[in-house]
Amino acid sequence: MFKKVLIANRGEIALRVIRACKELGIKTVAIHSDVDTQSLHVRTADEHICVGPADGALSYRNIPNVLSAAEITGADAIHPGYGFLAENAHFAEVCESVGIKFIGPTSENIAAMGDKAKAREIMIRRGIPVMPGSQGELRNESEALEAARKIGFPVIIKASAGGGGRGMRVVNKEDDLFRAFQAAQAEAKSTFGNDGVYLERYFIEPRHIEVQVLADERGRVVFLGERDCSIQRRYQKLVEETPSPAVDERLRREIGKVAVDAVKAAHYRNAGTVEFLLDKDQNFYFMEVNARIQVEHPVTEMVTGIDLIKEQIRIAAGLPLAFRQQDIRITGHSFECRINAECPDKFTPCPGLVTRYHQPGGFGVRVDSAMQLNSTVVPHYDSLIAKLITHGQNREEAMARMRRALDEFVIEGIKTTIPLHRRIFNDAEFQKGRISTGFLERFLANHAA
Amino acid sequence: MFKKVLIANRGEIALRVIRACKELGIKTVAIHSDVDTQSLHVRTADEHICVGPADGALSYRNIPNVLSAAEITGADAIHPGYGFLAENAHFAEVCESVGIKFIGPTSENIAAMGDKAKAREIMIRRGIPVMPGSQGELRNESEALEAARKIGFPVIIKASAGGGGRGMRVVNKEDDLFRAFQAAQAEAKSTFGNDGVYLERYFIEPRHIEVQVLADERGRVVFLGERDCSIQRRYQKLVEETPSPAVDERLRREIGKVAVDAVKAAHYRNAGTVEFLLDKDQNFYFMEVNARIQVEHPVTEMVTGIDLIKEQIRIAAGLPLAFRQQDIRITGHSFECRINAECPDKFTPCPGLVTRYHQPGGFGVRVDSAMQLNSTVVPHYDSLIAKLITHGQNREEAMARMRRALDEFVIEGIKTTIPLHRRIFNDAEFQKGRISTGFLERFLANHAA
Amino acid sequence: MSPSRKRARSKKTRRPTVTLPARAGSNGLSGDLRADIPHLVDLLKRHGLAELEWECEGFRIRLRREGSASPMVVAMDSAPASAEAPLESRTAPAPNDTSGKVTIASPIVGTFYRSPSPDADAYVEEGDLVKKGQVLCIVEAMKLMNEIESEMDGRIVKILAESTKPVEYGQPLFLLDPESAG
Amino acid sequence: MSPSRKRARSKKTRRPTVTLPARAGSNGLSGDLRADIPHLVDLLKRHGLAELEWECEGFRIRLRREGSASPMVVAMDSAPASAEAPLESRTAPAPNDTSGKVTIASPIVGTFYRSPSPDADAYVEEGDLVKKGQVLCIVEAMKLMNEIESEMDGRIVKILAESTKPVEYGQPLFLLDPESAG
Repeated sequence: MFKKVLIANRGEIALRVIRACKELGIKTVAIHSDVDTQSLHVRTADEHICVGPADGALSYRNIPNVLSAAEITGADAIHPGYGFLAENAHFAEVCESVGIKFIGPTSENIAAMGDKAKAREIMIRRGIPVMPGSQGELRNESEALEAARKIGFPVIIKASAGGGGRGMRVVNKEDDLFRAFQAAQAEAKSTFGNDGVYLERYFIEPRHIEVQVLADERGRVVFLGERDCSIQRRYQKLVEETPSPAVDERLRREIGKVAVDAVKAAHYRNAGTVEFLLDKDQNFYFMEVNARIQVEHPVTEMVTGIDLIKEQIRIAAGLPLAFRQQDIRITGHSFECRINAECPDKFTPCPGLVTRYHQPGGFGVRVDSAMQLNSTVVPHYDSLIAKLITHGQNREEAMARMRRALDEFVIEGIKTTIPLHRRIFNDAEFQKGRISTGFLERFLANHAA
Repeated sequence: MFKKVLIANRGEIALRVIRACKELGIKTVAIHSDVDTQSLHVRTADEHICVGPADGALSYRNIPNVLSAAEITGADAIHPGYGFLAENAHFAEVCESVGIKFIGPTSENIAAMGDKAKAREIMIRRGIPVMPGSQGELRNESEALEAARKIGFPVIIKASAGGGGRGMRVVNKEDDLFRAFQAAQAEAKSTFGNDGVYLERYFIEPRHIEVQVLADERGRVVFLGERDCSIQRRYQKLVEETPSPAVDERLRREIGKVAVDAVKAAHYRNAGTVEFLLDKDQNFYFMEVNARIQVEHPVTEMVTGIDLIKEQIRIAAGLPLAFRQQDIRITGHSFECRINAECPDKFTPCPGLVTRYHQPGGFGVRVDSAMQLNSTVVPHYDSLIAKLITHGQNREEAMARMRRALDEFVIEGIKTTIPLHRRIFNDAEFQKGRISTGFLERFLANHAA
Repeated sequence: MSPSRKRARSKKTRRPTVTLPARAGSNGLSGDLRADIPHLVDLLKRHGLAELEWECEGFRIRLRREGSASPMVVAMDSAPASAEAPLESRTAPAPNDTSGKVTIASPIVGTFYRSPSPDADAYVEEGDLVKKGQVLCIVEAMKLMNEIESEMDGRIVKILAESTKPVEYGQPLFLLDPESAG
Repeated sequence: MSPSRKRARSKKTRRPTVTLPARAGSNGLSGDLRADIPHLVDLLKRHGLAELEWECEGFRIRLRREGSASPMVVAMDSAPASAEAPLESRTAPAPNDTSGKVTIASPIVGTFYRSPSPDADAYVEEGDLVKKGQVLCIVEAMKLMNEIESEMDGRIVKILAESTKPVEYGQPLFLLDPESAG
């Protein structure tokens, strides 16, 4: 086992990793920028090293300084958390080359999974269902028609250079395809200066379902159930839960088997997440593999009892998985609310000094946060300041617990997303589990009206 | 289900009950004395009523004021917590007579279990093993000899009016009995003015094992595993855990069956705890039934996932138990540390203003506390200010978690038992599970030396 | 319970509380600050300070001594609204002008009645002169009518609770001016 | 990485930090009001002050003594005495007397060396005059020797880090007096 782990991150995930290390009896080194000197992750670690100024590119992402910090403190492994250097294949490679263990997938894994086209190819070769779409850009209307027929309507035409809904056209039937193709092409050209468009199957109200996997260095792979992360705003997850209200035992086994297959196809190591899109007819399509521990990993921990960070560390230390697929039991239901330092209506970041702070407690409530009284939320980094996680015997209990825990959470001095979470958890559709990736935008529009 | 519950208590247990009510959608009424106006339980409840001055006898134990508070707020049930009116049979009876449901056992249950001789008799009739002892007081040496021979040596002679070790004599063999009897009698007379003594079997290094039971109003009874509460100082529990390191699956079933039997013999209702003494040879003896929810109930919740306060409320509302014995599954291991506002060496209460406060968090950590920054620990009540509870996949993980959570807990301005807990959790014997009711006194003596 | 017991209970629970202006001012203090006052006074005296002012999260306290010989004056500013809210009396906030006046608070929890029965006259009206021992109202608790008597002579300046409404322990019922005892 | 890149890095990361007296100074207060009161009273008495007012994150305390002839009022900066304490350098605390002097801090994380090799002389000694651009030390990081140069002329007043020991980003290495540039 490692003697000393350097945590190349900050905030709640740095504290999360330090806690796991402490419980494993491993010494910890925190790194920090010069605005994070007083941060809880710095105070909680055994040692701490300032690695640069506020700008993350010059501190938390500064590979020479982070590696020097590991060297001068004698750390034998680095946990990257999520974000910053977590999915930087070059960093993982440099760690490997200087003999410091990178706690995560191999640099090859990161590189392969980071290249979405390559990852998609690997999965197609393995026979894993991927998002149906055209093979690259469409040169003309007839290519579009051919692709659309193959995929099946409705389809969506997207600009290759696009984003934010520009250059997109949903097409429900063949008759509308040509006009939509031309319009999308023209809009793409005028907006992005590039008329390249491609085509995908259009899903109405899909769910974002992801499967947590663990793979040890001997290639043994298990999955730990799924997470439903459909509550998103502009691809930013806000609420996650497990099990998904849309996934029954049969589907869980099926999608889990595919996830394990995907991971094996990629020769993937350590913890990872296989993301799927689930349509209304229970068809699921591979989207991507997240080659890191994720923000929402705690909900899986709550229902399995398995500490995913400890498993990451054990796997990286070369230990085989201590359990088999049949040993993993899903008990109860869990939710996570991401509490961001943001105005809850407009989602503008709201840094500042925390003038009052009190965490909720009691049965089935977990708080992962590096906040404390008189903490300053600095504007340089992610606005996630706390994760509020609840567990209950069933979805109703976990939900009721979240409502009362949200009521108990006191954070003053800055604005947070807590009021929005309260509204979501009081929403009748949400309570029934009728959620999709379109839920939040519609919910916000309704509430604004 | 009840519409509104009055919580006839304060501190962490009042907050615990309010949380359960909130999750069940039941309105809450907090009562408080005039020094508890700013307490968290008062702020968290839907309504609050001042019922008297600081002295608990005039406020929290003031039956007319507490019942009037229920009346004027329209509460249809009262949860007594533990302490105060929780085991007051008269109060339970008055509640019943005015049509306010007392959430707990019946007044007859409380009366019967409160009379230790009566409870013992009920158990003996049912064939439940009780603490071997003389039948009442011993009139002379020959009665003492007869009783001691029947029970078997070693025995302990105790003063009927005694306490605190005065008038006690441990006797290892027959030859020493007469002199010890006379000495104990003389000491009892001089100390308490009453020379009545009795005799019990003396156990070397026994464990305090208790079984949590739930009995619904239809008489269905289940048990939820045992708790090991051997870490005590002068009969005050300080650390509790479940499962007990001394209880294997066979013994668990056996002792559980006896506990269920005891509860059935007493026609007991609602939540209760059957306390046993477990000797080194795995023999167990009934001590008493605690007719209330107990301080240490959370460890049972952590390993079963069952919310005991909610079950109390459901049972009181006339609902049948929603699960059978075979549905109850013990998962992992849990510890509780009682954090008291006390000097950790001398155990003198340490009331005062809390000038810094930060709760530990993360996976497997639960805090039940009504403390917050700028809370004042008043000298009028119990010194228990927080319960720190951890859960892990096994004893080692739960213990490691407790160590790191104790390190994270920040309470300043008052002294607490946290430093003592740290030392206990670092003790090799404790870590091996080699504990008994004598552990703490010996531990303290060793550390003082 | 018998009527005789009722009377006994009524006697027993009849404990009108006199709230002095100094105590009324404690409305603006939280428990923690109150705990610190002795500490502050001690500091003032021990170090021979003339004045000590302390402000903390919405509270402000100023202790001032007039020379070494004159008695200590404790002046308290009424606190602004803060998270550490003062005791909320549910129906009647404490009046601001309490100088020299006395608050009669409920000694028990129950329902406040200004008259012995719905069609009877009120025991007292605002402006009435009352004598020590005179019944001012009834607080019903556990089906018992508890008569609350005045502890001193004076004039009822204000009735602070509403008839037929619940009152909690310590809730102000009447403001009485002993100076106007006539 | 090539030697030429090494030199470029050294240039690029050379950013000595100027530490102003205001930043280095600490008034010794913890921000914990209760703990600080005796300290404040002590200050008042020790310096024969008539009045002292301190405000910090919602706290404000004013102490005044009668009988002191001195009309002087000490105003304390409210900024530094907060939970957000100044940057803690791990091995070398900033010296007290820094007026007019400049701290040269490490621009990278690594190991500090005062000489180019174990048997070579140190680049500089305390008391030495140095020129802008002169190499003062090496910080080794990732097996690269990064030369740290002086940003200005002056005299090395103090060497703040120990040779062969690790230094973090921003850690003071030298105290330089530009006035003594000669």
